[in-house]
Amino acid sequence: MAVCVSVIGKENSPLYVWVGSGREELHLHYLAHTGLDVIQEKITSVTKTPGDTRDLYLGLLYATEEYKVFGYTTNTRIKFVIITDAANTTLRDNEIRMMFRRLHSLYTNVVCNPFYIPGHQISSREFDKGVAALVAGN
Amino acid sequence: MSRQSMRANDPKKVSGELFTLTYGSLVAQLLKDYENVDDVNRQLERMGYNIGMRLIEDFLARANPGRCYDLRDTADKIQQAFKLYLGVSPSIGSWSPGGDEFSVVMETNPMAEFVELPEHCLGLRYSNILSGVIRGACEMVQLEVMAWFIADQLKGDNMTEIRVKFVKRLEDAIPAGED
Amino acid sequence: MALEFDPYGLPSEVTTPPCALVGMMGLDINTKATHKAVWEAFALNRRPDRIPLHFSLLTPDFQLPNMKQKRQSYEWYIPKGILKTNWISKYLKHIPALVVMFYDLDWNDNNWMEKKNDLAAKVQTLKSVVGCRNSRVALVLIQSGISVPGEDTGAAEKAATLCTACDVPAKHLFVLPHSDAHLIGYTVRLENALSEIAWSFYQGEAKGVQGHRDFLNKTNHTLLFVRHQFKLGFFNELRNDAQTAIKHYAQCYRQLLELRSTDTNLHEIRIVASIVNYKICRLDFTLNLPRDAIAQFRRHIDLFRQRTGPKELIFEHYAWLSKQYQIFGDVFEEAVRVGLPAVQTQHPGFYYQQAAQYAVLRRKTALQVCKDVSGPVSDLLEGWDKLEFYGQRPWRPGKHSLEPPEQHREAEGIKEVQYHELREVNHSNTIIPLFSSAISQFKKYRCPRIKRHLMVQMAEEYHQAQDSTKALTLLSHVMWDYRSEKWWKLLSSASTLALQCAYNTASLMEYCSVALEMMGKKLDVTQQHKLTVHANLTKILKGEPPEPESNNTTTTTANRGVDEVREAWMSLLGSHMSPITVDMTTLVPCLEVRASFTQHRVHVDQRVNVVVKIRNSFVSTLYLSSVSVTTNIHSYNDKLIETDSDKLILPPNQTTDIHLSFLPLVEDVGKKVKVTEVRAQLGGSDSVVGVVLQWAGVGNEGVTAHTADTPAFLEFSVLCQDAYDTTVPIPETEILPRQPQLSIECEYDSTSLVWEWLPITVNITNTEESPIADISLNLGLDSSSPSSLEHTTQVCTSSGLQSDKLGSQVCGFRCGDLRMAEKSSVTFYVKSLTASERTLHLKVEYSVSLSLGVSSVQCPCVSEKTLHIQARIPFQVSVETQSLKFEKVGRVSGGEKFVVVPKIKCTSHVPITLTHSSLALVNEAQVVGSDVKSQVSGTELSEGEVGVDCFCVAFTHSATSNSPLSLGQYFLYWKRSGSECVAVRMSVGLPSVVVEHWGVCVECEAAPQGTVRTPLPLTYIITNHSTTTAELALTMQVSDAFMFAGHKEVRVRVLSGCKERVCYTLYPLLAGNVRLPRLSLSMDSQSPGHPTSLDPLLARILPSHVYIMPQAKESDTMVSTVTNQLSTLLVS
Amino acid sequence: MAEETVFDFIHMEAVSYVFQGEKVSEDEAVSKLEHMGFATGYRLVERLTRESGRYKDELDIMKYICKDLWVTVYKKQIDNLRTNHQGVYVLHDNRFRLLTHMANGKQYLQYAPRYLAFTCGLVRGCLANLGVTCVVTAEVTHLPACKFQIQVQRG
Amino acid sequence: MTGLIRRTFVALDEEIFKSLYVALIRPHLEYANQPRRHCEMTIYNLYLFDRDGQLLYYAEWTRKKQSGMTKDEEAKLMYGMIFSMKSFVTKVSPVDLREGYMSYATNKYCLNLYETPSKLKFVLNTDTHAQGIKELLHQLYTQVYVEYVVFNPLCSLNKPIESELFATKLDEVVKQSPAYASRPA
Amino acid sequence: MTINSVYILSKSGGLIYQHDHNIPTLEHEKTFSFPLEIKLELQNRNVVVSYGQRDGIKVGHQLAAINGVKVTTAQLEDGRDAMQVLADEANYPINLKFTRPKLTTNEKIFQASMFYPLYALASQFSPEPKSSGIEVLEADNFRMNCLQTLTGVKFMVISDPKQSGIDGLLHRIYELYADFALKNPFYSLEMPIRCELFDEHMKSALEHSEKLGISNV
Repeated sequence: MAVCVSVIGKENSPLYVWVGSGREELHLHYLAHTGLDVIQEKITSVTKTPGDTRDLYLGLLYATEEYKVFGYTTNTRIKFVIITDAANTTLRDNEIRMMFRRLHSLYTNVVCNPFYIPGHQISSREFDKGVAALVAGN
Repeated sequence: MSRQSMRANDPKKVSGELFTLTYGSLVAQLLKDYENVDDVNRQLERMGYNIGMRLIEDFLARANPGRCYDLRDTADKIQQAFKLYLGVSPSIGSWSPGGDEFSVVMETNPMAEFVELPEHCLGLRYSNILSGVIRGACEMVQLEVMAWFIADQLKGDNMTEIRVKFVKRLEDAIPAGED
Repeated sequence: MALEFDPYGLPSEVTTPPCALVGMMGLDINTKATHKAVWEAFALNRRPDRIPLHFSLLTPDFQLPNMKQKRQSYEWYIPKGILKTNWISKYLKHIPALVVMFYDLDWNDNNWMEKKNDLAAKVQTLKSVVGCRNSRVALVLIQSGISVPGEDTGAAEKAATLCTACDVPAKHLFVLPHSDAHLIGYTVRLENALSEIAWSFYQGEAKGVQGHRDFLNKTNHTLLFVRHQFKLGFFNELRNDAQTAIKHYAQCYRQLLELRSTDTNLHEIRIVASIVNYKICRLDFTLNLPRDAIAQFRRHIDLFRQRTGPKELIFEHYAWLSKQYQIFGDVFEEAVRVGLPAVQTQHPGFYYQQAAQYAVLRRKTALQVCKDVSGPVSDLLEGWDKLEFYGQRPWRPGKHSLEPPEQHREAEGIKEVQYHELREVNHSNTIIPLFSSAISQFKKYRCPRIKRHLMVQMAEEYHQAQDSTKALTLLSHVMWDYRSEKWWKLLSSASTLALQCAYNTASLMEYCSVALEMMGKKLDVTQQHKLTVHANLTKILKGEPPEPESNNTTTTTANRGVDEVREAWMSLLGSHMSPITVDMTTLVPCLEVRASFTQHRVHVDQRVNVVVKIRNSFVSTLYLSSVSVTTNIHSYNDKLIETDSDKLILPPNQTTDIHLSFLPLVEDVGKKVKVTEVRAQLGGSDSVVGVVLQWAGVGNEGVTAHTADTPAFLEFSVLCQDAYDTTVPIPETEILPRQPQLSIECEYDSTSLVWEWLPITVNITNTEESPIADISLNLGLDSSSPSSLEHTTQVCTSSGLQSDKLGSQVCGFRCGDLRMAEKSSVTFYVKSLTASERTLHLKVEYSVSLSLGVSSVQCPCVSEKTLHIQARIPFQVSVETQSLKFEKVGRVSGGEKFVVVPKIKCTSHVPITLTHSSLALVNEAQVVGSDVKSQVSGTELSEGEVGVDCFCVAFTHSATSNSPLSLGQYFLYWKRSGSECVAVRMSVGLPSVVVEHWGVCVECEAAPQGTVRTPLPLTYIITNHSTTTAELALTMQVSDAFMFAGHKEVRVRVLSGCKERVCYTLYPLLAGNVRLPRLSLSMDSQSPGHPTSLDPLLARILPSHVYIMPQAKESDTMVSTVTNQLSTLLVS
Repeated sequence: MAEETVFDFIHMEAVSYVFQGEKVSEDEAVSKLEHMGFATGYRLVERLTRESGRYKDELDIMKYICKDLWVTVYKKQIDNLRTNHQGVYVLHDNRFRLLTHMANGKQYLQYAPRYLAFTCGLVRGCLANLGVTCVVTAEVTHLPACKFQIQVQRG
Repeated sequence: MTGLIRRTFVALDEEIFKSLYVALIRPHLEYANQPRRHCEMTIYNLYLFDRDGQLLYYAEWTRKKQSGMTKDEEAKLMYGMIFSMKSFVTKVSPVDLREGYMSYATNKYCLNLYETPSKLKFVLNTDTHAQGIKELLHQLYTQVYVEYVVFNPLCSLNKPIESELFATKLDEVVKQSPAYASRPA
Repeated sequence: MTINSVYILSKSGGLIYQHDHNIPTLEHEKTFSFPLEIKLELQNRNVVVSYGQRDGIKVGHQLAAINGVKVTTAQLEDGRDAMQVLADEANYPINLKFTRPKLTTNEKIFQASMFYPLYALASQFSPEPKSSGIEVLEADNFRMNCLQTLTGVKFMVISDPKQSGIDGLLHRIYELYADFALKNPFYSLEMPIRCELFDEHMKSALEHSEKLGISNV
């Protein structure tokens, strides 16, 4: 499934970045980070155009020769970026969407932990587990 | 996913969450106010006791369960109350041979649904308020009991278990001047 | 040679936009101005809106490239390559589609005949030249006279004859009148006509090519299929028919793909492919079909990405790919430049980026495969740049075979290529520009982050290219952004590179800042690395050069540098330079600092404490040799410094507090002291090189606020463990005046009486530990009180009581010094002129000498108090005028006596004493009688009580009559009972009365009382004040209470200024207060028969009753005398 | 429904907790409550807005607060929302749940603020997490009616 | 009857006559005048005691006669009475008895005692015909006490109830109840 | 329909007659193992269930027998102390017999005297002027009707709450009292009534009204 899953905070700082083992970690960090450019563009453009295109799922942000970068934003200005292999054509758009939704509820649970300080890096066993399951596709 | 599918999270659940989160904030505040975790546990128990004293009235009014003269009834009522107020049905079990002690066992503890204890307060009995509630509520119906946690998922146990022990039956207050 | 020639790029002829070639003859632009003008009209400034034509000036003796003879059959013809390198330029430069013959010839030219023939001859020769290529020929007559054909028939048929003479179709003959006015207009029209002709030529050529197709067969001529399609495409481009062109190019591309490709011919194929692809994409863009273009390009890449070619030349593959992207980027960008809209997700930037990445890959692979190449072996690469066919190998030109003809030579060739790649190619020169153009694109399309990523890569490239300085500047920008967005991972990698650069460039400051950052907990760098960095830092502080940064990627190049770098460090550190300053505020360093005052305000006699919290997030202890705080008030800065190295040991992962303090100066009272910066000297006392860390700004955190894990919302700070993260520093403190040690009591009645002098006694006791000096008191209206009060309030001290001009303030009333515990008291007096509340402000200033530490300063202190006074009216005075009979009167007659009765109603809350009262009358009136005494003096009135005063007054006769006349003033002197201060005078205006003039006046003399049946004398005295004699008729009415003796009715004459007495003896019959027989007087006036009655006057002034006592048994003792004197009645 | 019972009681205890002991200052206690509310709201809204689409603008968010949030938390909608379009919103709740049990009129008026602080925080927290920083104050003149004023801080 | 006595007994001394009189006549007299019930349906007053016998709340509506002591004394005494009444009942009850509700009636009124398991005691005095008082009291407990005392943080459970809202709600419920106003048919 | 018992209280509140007509005896036997699952405690010298109810055994029941040996006032017949026996694990499993305690004569007298002030208070608390004392006392599983004569004698009948015709019965009893106690010259007031005739008539009256539930007086 995904090779990189990242949660990015209100101020665009990374709260959580998971990178598949054996992947070029730094590069994927860069991709996740650069994905923000497109996300921001999309968010701002949507707020301009009144309409029903208010889906939290932002779809494909951009693709390089080897990766596809997908984006999602919450109403609370949190952004999720999921990166998959460009080669991986089996993934349907809807599956990506579902991954994001799962990720979102995982994140929500983290926020609901009374000991978690919003905006800080996420260090949570539950979340780790959740993401692991998510990327394993089960 | 947008507007129309706002089959907004089932309200029952939410107000449960509201309670859970409020409780979380409260505990956080307590941890700040008392540096000592044991004090926090104590304070939580005390609060629970106060709640219990009021909650029982609500319970009686809702469920109209009648009096109970036997610890087993009491246990059932507690079970009933958990269902009513926390939306979980705990199992009652591990009775003492004397039938004066039992456990309330929850597979999942809604109060601690999202909680993960940070290292610096592993000594915290997060849901200790529950034991207080049980004690307070029972006392209001002439039942002096002790209640305490013996297992907690937050501590890595695979379920959450509260132990309740019967102490004694409380009698009516003798009116002033008559003995 | 290799520099300008790029074996993987596109040859220039391919990229030059093709347009029809038109040759021009017969123009002598050097001598003939008109010709020059014509030429320029055509050739120069060809704007895009003009038809794409290319003009070339032909000399009379020009030749066409002679063409090879047409072969009859292609059977045995085996093409040696796909595309000939010379073909394109042949049609671009050498073979004109049309040659235009210019000739000066007017219709009415005198020697028309000769010229016609001359021209015909020229045309003949020309035709002979171009005939073989069947380029078209056209005639243009340059005419001076403006003559429209048809206007004179002669012209028409002349033209006809001319055509026949030169044997050119009539529609190839043109006339160009060069009346320079409309020259351009003519030329434009003319070139339209010409272009048609030119294009028809290319059409012809195309037909020709198609003609060949029938002879071709699939077995041998696959290459030709490709070639022909290309030609067709190209011709159509020339005749400006893009759609058809694309069709053919596409066909061409397809057929190219059908060719069997092997490692041997792959290169040729892909080069041709790139040419065709270029053509297609470019045309797509010009036809505004960007999608097609992109799709084509994608397909192109997908098709060739796998065809890597021989592995020893793998870098060529990447070189080629990189080129493809670059080319497409260029085409794309060109399209954008001419107005194609691009979006954030689809713009040239991406292609440049990819190009750059392949370029990098190219170098990488090159370095791998070319590791063991020896020097140049042979000259096999000779003529690489001028081969007959595109993309062929210089060592086997004209060989398009699936297998290399000679294995050995092949190998040699490859070696050569490798050698060339390694030695001759400067990769950075290709990579860096690619990055920079990518960067500018991403910048343009709002992708700051992608841009930053590229900048990092670019920096890496610069670093490779030994240009660490450039790299460093690039990085510094990027790092700032990564910090503020807290992408530590990215920051870490950037820092690692930056550190290398800093090392290579021996730039101390950067080195330190990066090092400090890498030592911090945020950057994700291995423990080991952090330690080495720290070690290097300590070396530097000791004056030794740091170790070179390990894991330098390009070892080869780096090693070369190492020694010089080391040298640089040596010299840098050797020269004892001034300490360098590292600005920590922009970093995420291992040391975080927060300087804070302990209080928001401090009294001038207390110490001001500053706590500097320093958190060390490095894994081991760090040492500072000094920490100092700078404030906006410089005089304190030298005190705010800590140099005790024992206090400056910073254990790992702990916050160390450093306490500094100073004594504020008296003159700074009221000022605010702000922390402006914190400086710390790095390293223990033994350090040689001075590295000063500097934090500036509020809270002294700047960006380091990011590193402090302060929650975004303070509400969550309850969850924070490290207090450092949640404590909010106090950046400034206010210096307040010293707290006065003085006890002040004020004794006064908070309700004062209007007009009175209210005494306020201020008791001051010195409760200081030392004597106090020059005490001065200010008492006055509170500044906030309304201005109206200022005029109605007077304040003074005992001395000022008498003075008449007093303000609402007493300022700087000095009362000397006080020894310890000594008391003193001052009394102020406040007069309120209106009944309203007043707020007074008492301010006691003094100075006390304090011994602060060693010195002792005179410290001014102020202590203040506010007092409230409610003033109330002490009494109300109402004045009445009454007749002697104490009846209220508004009119009196001259000389008549009447009384003035002031009533004083006390409204004061305390008893008041009226000390004295008097009248100040107007001249016309005076008090009757000599020693006139106030009736109220000495009287004490309490609230609600009324005092009545009384004066007997009469007007002089001279007083002007019949108009209300004000009597004057009533003065009342009063004070609080028992207060010893002087009485206050109050004046009240007296009412005004109307004075009548009767001329006469009547008085009555009678005993105050009579006795029944005892005669009682009664006399009326009539006085005449008038100047004339008064004739009066007097009547005495009978009364049943009396019998009386005397005139019942009589006329009296009274001379001016004389009196007349009229006497009666009454004999009372009844006892009691009995009505007297009524007297009535009337005076004859000037007009006889109209007497004026005096009765109203009499009624007022004469007694109407008398008291008659019953007969006394024994002679009655009590006799009272009539007194004119009246006594004050007390009414309570 | 029993879930909110437990909330009511925990809220009750929270209030009495912050006010326990004699030397507590009203402000301090109230702000503690307010902060608890903030934290709660901040986390809660993360859940509640999970299913809903992205909000168009500030007003959109306010409507959300008045409808969905209020219903889920207080079992009824806000009765009236007013704004001056300069960032001030006034929410009227004629029967504010936490006050309905207390009084109908002026009795206990002086204590009312204690039982509104948490909610103020809650609302502020929600908004903060939705990207609207603001000050929320509550005003009661006649229980159980209550007026919340939201003052958005711009820039 | 008196005649009969005379006739039967010839010689009568005081003693005997008295005893005879007591035995024979008085019963008839007493029998003759049975007290008669008056009919008017109403609710007089209510006492609410907490588990410690403290009077939490007192309300009265149509009470006509006061006991002539202070409220405290009255409350104390009342609690004392219901306390001993309870023990009396438990004792004399012939069978095991379910706690929670009991009542007594005099010829004038009826006292109803409702006791929650938490030992709150509602004492309601009604006329002797009032119906459904147990239900009414249960309602007072669940819909008034629990709603407006238990859920009012400002009411502490072991102090007399000051909440006006409680008072008004209680009044409403009582007045709405048929037992309050309705007249017997 | 059941009428349980009749009490007659003299003017001064003394119990002058009591007759238990029909008191159901509730007895439950159960064999327990150690430790005992129900809480027992001593209430005025009886072993009484204070908490925990098992098949019929209810709080308030008295320990009547251990293993068939009768227990009175916490003493077994063989003199052993009941509590000790129960405390000793060795005696388990153990068979216990519990009964609902019946009132002893003394208790009856005591209760009677206890009713007296209640009766008085009832009229004192009356919200209406000149109220009688308690006439009917009703708990949810029995009823007590009380008739007081002008002379202050009280007749009380305890019966099933559904039992009707109690008023009639009371008057019948009053008649009986008048006829058989008062008319008996040898009966003096305030004294317990001992008189077969009275007893017989009483019994028949009770049975009678029990039978047809309504009184025909």
